[in-house]
Amino acid sequence: MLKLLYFAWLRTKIGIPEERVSVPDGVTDVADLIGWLRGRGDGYAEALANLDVVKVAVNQEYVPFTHPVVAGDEVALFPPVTGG
Amino acid sequence: MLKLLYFAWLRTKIGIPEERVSVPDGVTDVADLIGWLRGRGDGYAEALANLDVVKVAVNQEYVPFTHPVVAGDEVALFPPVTGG
Amino acid sequence: MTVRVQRDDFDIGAELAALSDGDTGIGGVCSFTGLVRDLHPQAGEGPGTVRALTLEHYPGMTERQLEAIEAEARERWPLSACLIIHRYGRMEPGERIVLVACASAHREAAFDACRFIMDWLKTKAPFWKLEETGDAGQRWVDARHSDQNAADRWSELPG
Amino acid sequence: MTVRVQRDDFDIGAELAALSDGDTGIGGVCSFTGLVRDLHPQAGEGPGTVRALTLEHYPGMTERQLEAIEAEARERWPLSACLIIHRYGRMEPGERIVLVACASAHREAAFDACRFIMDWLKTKAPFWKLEETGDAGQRWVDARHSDQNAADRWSELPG
Repeated sequence: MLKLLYFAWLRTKIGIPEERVSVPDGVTDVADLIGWLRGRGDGYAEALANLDVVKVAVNQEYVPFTHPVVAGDEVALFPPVTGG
Repeated sequence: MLKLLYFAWLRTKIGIPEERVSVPDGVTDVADLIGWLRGRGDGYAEALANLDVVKVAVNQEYVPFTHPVVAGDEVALFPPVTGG
Repeated sequence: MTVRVQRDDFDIGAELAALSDGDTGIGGVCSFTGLVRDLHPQAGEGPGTVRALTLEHYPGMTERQLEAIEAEARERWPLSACLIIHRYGRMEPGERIVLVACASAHREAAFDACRFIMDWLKTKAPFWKLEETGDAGQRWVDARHSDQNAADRWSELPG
Repeated sequence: MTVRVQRDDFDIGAELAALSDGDTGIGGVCSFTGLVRDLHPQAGEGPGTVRALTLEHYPGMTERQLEAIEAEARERWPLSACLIIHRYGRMEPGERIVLVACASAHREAAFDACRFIMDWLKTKAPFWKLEETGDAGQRWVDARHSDQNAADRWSELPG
């Protein structure tokens, strides 16, 4: 199981702030996870269409798309930040 | 007549914060004035010994030693500033 | 180390006084306060365009990121004290969003560290701004290239 | 334009609130507060060396210089508001000496202008510090080359 979190316009496009998912065996890194999520519906596909504006954190640390994901991870997907 | 003002350690060496003086005809710029002041006593000579640490303002604006002085001017002599 | 992520406003005078209180080795405190603007000069929009902002954040990661940024600042400069307060929730134009303050024996360190923290915070702390616009709509604020460039400058310094 | 030279302390929170009050185009306020330190790290002196400072100044010229510095900052950066308060008289360690605050739509301008004003003020505003040292003596503080270098940096920018 993975805990997935979505923020800002990724959240509004996907329609939910978080979910717990079981992913297929072939999903071993963030890129795999995003590919799999795109197939889950139009909202996901639209939110994840342009990876130039998608940031990823695994267990609350920024990671590249090549970072592995393993059971128990908290994976957050969100746009570039705009605080301050 | 010139109004002369002294600040910080120039003031303490010279011994007075301000004075009004009539200068000889040959005194036409700041350098002349300083030369004339040096002859007025040991306190003046000591205060004005090293011009690397003497700043001059005429009528409340910084000026170089070549700046003219004329009757009615307010001339201030002081060390490099240390506020802030 | 002081990092606070909160919904409520803060009292700048009290925060700055507390920051330097009792440490008479401090020569200066540099602070930056970010405020909600009612317009976007970049987009050529005039006053009144933005009615309010809602700041969304990632609880947990936000605090971790801010603490990491503060730790990096303390490693790079000789700071006596440091404070980061960032609000979340809905705010109207003129309201305070963020306060960063750095105290040091030297003003150069205080200025540099404060600006560094703001630049890194702008690109690393997981906050997102949702604007309420004049036509009763909403829009997510886009990240600015100039913010990324400002943050990248600091990477070139010796760490 | 706001320049104040005064004996009394000031309230940073109130000053900063007043600075941006009513102008919702302001995105950020950068402030610097200078405090009396009880030591001189440069001279290798430890805490407690300085018991108090007395700030002497040149009434009239001080205000003119600060106003000229503020005007230069407003010419160089797009500032919405600007404040310089500098105290004179006797102050003990921990007391506030100076407050500079700059408000702008853009944080870069606020940071740059605030630092510029402090750097120029340090070398141009006619104030002099007399320290009361631990041995009951007094000494005039020497100007620092690093302050002159910091001020000179800004001359290289387009005016």
